[in-house]
Amino acid sequence: MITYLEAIREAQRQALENDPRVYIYGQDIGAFGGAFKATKNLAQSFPGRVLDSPISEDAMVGSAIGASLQGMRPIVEMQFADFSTVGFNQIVNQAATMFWRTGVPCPITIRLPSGGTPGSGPFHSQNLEALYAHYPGLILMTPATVEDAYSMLLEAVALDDPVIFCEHKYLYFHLKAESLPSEALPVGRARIARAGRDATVVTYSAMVHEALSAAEELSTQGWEIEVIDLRSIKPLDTDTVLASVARTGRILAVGEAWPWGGVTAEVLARVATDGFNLLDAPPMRLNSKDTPVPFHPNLWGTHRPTAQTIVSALRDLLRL
Amino acid sequence: MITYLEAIREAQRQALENDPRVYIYGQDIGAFGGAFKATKNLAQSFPGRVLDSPISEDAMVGSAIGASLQGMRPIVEMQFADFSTVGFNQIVNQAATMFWRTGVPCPITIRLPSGGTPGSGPFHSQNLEALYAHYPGLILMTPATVEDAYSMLLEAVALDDPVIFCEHKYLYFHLKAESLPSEALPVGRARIARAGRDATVVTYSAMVHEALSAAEELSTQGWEIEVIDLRSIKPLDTDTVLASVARTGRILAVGEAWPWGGVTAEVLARVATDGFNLLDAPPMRLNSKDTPVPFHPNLWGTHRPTAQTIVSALRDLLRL
Amino acid sequence: MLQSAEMPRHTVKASDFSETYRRAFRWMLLARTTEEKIASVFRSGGKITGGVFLGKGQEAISVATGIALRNGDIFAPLIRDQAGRLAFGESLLDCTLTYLGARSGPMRGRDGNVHRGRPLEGLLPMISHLGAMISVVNGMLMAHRFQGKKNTVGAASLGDGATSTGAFHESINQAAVENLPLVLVVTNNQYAYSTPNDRQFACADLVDKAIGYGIRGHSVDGTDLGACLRVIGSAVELARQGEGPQLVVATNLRLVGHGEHDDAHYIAPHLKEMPLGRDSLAVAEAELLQNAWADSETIEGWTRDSISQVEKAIAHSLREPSPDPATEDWCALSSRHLAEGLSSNGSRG
Amino acid sequence: MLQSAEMPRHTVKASDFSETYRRAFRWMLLARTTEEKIASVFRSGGKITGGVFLGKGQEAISVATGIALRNGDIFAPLIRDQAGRLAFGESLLDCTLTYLGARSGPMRGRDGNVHRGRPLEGLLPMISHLGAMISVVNGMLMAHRFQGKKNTVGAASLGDGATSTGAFHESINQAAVENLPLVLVVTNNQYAYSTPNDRQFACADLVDKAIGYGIRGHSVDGTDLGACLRVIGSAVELARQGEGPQLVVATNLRLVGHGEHDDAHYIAPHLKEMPLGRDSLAVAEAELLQNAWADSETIEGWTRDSISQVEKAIAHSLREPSPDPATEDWCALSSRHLAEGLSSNGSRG
Ligand SMILES: Cc1ncc(C[n+]2csc(CCOP(=O)(O)OP(=O)(O)O)c2C)c(N)n1
Ligand SMILES: Cc1ncc(C[n+]2csc(CCOP(=O)(O)OP(=O)(O)O)c2C)c(N)n1
Ligand SMILES: [Mg+2]
Ligand SMILES: [Mg+2]
Repeated sequence: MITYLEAIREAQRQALENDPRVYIYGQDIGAFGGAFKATKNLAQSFPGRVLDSPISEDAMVGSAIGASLQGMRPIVEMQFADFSTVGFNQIVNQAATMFWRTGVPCPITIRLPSGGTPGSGPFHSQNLEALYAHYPGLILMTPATVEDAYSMLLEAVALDDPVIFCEHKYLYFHLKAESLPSEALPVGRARIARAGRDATVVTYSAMVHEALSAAEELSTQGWEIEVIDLRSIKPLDTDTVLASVARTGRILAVGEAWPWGGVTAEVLARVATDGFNLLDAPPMRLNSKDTPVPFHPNLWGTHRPTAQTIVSALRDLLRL
Repeated sequence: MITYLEAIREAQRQALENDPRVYIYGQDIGAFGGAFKATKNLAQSFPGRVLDSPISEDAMVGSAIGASLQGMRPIVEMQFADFSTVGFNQIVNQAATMFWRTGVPCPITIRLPSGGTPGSGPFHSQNLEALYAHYPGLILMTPATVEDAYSMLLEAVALDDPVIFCEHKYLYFHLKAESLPSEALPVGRARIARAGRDATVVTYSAMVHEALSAAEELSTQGWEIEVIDLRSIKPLDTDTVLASVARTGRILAVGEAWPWGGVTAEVLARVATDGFNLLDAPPMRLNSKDTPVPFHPNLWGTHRPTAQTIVSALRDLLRL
Repeated sequence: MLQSAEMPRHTVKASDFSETYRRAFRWMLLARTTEEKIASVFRSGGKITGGVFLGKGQEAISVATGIALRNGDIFAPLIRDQAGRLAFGESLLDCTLTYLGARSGPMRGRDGNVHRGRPLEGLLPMISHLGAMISVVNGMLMAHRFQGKKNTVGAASLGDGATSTGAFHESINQAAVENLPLVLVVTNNQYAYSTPNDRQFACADLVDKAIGYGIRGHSVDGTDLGACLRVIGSAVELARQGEGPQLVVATNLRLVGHGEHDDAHYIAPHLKEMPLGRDSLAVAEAELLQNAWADSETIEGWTRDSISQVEKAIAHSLREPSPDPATEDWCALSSRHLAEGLSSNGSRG
Repeated sequence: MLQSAEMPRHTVKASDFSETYRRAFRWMLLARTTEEKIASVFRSGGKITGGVFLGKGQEAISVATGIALRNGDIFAPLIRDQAGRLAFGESLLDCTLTYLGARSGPMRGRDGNVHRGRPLEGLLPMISHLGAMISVVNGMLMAHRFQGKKNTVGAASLGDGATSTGAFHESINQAAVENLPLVLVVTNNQYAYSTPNDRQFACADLVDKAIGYGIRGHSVDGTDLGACLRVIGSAVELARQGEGPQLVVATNLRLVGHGEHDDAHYIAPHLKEMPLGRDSLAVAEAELLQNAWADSETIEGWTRDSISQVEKAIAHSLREPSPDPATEDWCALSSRHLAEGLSSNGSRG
């Protein structure tokens, strides 16, 4: 069995092994192996290619951009996604605009340990995919499975564009697979995580598993819910979403991020504009509450969507 | 006649005059009066209360937060909205979370000279309202008129919460009014900028004027387009939007920002979820292109929506 | 409790150094006792979620900061400042209620552990982003200046690692330009999480940074309480007298893991043998005895007293109710009428 | 053109100082002539949109940076580096095509004026956010190290104002920790836009910052070409030999507005009378004559040559087509198949 976190480590090991242009840069990722151990033993196996950085997110990203212009393939680990706000400018203004301005690609991968876990609080739980997706020039990967964590990270490194890789901390240890895949869907293609008939849930990252539990529960009552795992939220696979809605006529978009804007708004806007006539009922969305992510597990459990709130939203949707 | 820019200056003068807690902080805003002259003569009239800052956006915002906790009402001027990315962390993680964490309000106003003008290029043209609106704890004002620039800025300073005030540079000198208002709609209420019958355009800031021109043109052909100026995009006045859609049955959301996410996605998602049955046709949206904002006027004019592209989108919408 | 009874908050500086030393020592003792208890509750499982970050070894520099401040001053502690918090006037209950996630704590379960604070009482609740609190202190001091409040001081704590942040630089420069009474206390405990100094900075001594900002720098042995009291005391005094920002760099060693999840195996053994590797609490106790400022019986009494205070605070806190999501106010704005989606239970913006 | 013919790019350092001085002077002259022409085209209206930011007075320090670099080195110029760009090897046409918004320029109308560059040739296209280019240079130097490329140097320009940015701090510290061959040339021209030094920093001299990073600092009179050539030359040499980052601080005065829209009325008159207020081009010309390194006839010839080059470049650029939105590729990704909305003409994401 291999965990989501181990898959990320394994992808990095592969990348280092197969491509001499790859190096990893981040706080405490060298001998220590990273705050979550995503780079455990990699510094030892690849001397000089897994480098501890100072606590300087802006310079971390800036230097990765420079190295990429000179032909390297840096992976930057943010200790937590939340700290990328201090490296924000380099990501959105330097990396994201480089190819368009100069014609020279900027192949960097920025790993963001994202999302909430109990007791992590407002500054170690954030889901920032919508921020980065808003900017032109970035690719946003949001793997929900062990297999995708592995294969998408390898693809992120191989791509010529800057990739924001949102890996979910809640899945690090919980989620396990038998083995790592040798094939994968191409980036930009969503996955039907569960086929259904009565309604479509479109989601990504950790919420895929909440949606699957919800679908499981409803199936005991005769409802067949289709669950779509977007895999990457930019590009966002509108075609797969629309094809599903064509089958089910109903859609609920679920995201762990805050309610204003974000993935659920983008999904519903696309479905409403391009798939209006496929809808048998008003589309719905479910996000976290519009407050910072709370520290206390009691509050945290209510702040984000869960299988239960998804079930209840789906009941509403099916009733409409 | 008074311009949009003069209205902003006048509001700041009023705020300084009426409230000893107000001060203004930003680069070159003192004796020099600011890059756009939004604070011209204010340092002279209010000695010691209009302070030049070092080129330190993070510390500018951080210090304003601190001062607000001690009872002041700081206004921070970013020289361009684009540079707020370097003060991003203090805005979204310190200011936006303060009240929720501590119960102590954080009344700061951050002025973002926003939006494109010809020749300003990728780093002096950005519309960042969607970024800030995604975070809980912030109020996002996007005035489209001289009157709103004035009255909403005064309200921003009076409010107990952090306000991101997106003033549009394209309107600074072009837009004029006879006089300043003594009354205004409350914050959070949208305005029907032009009443109509056949379709609703929902927009904000400089795009309101493009939409009005488009409506003007279509009215010569017998179409009556309702134009809604959101005024603030968070809170976003869904009620006014839905009431309009109830009348027209058709909606086009227009924004100058990038296409992934943003105001148009949020507006359409709300209309689709809460106003689905009001719609006679699929909703539509129009944004800028998904690239950085180009420098050359030829490109710039095509990158953002204009009266012409709005007209053509509306023709499509009316045909549906 | 000792805090309110025997040791009034923000006592005016005792003319008698030994008296100050004793007071400081007692806060250190209380801090250590508190943190040991917190750690043991954490290890026993189930009661404390989230990280537990301790200040073991850093009590001397921390308490010296807290004790040098007085009513009306500002303090922005970081993760290793239990001693300084107590000396500044934070109640022990604020600490235990927050760690235990009680609804009645100052953060009401919304944030936890070291993130607590009370801004209206001058105690800032840290956000996690390192370096971000300093400019907030600057702004509070600017407000004091606008308001004609004189002779206040703001102190901010920082680690060696946090000196690499852009926020550190912008805010110390801002304080220098505005000539603010900021005392920035950098504790160089040789590591930032697992990262040693030589991967963090390249100057010979962090205090060398002061000259580049045109401010005064002070060095101090962070394991020596007496030195900390004197150096921080005079830095605070200089700031109070209008001499502008003061940078204090204390040298010591982190005697625990970065957090309680970390066994700190990476700490170079030779550092533990060096003078900087001493435990400031043990050093202070020895000093007390040697100078006959306290005898061992007195110290034992203080220890018993600390334990009893901590036990009481923990017991009280354990009985307090947790936050209840159903009655929680999910509103991030003070202007409630402008908040979105309050009634819709998260189902839209 | 002079650039390719008489002055090969990245000429190996002339052993003869007077020869280097002459070369440098000619680049300065060409830069000044270019900028004067750009300004006049701008003032005549209609041809140049956006800001025009000139380097008048800063040619000496800028050219000294460009000329000290050689093939394989990196240069990150800022807004006042026309002279350094030319000396580094940027063609005059890259400048004029960009200012005139030609489709055939390196930025293809997507960005303008001083934002041009060619990263594959080591010339970085600046983004506006001050301080942001330094760490990019660091990364390019780290790449050289990974790739075993030896003895390359990266230079970045900065103003006094930009030293207040967090990006400056993080990147100079990063270069120090990695011991990178970075030469950071800070031109203290007394103002950042309208903001004088005393509202920007409080240290006696910006070069004092070097010690706080553990790197070498150098001061130079930015109005004296000879001094600039020597000081930058030796800083670059030190970096090349593995001595780590070098901070050079040049002192001068901005002799124009911040941009051509700015009359710079705020510049304190007494500064103009001080030695730092001298025009480095005039000083260099006087020096050439005094040392008999060139006579006035030769200089006149150079001037005529500069004018003719500039006229040609402008004339050529004016004839070049503007970008055409219809044929423009609205795709921000190099991986086209992953771009969204390419066919939908902006009507959705
Ligand atoms: C901007 C930012 N980046 C990364 C982190 C993650 N982080 C938390 S504590 C820490 C180490 C801090 O080291 P130091 O400043 O020396 O303080 P110490 O823990 O030694 O007291 C790191 C990297 C953070 N909190 N903020
Ligand atoms: C982060 C950031 N904030 C603000 C600006 C706006 N701005 C552009 S140039 C400038 C002044 C720069 O002064 P200095 O660094 O001294 O360079 P100089 O113009 O004197 O050469 C300012 C404030 C910017 N470009 N970047
Ligand atoms: Mg440390
Ligand atoms: Mg300057």
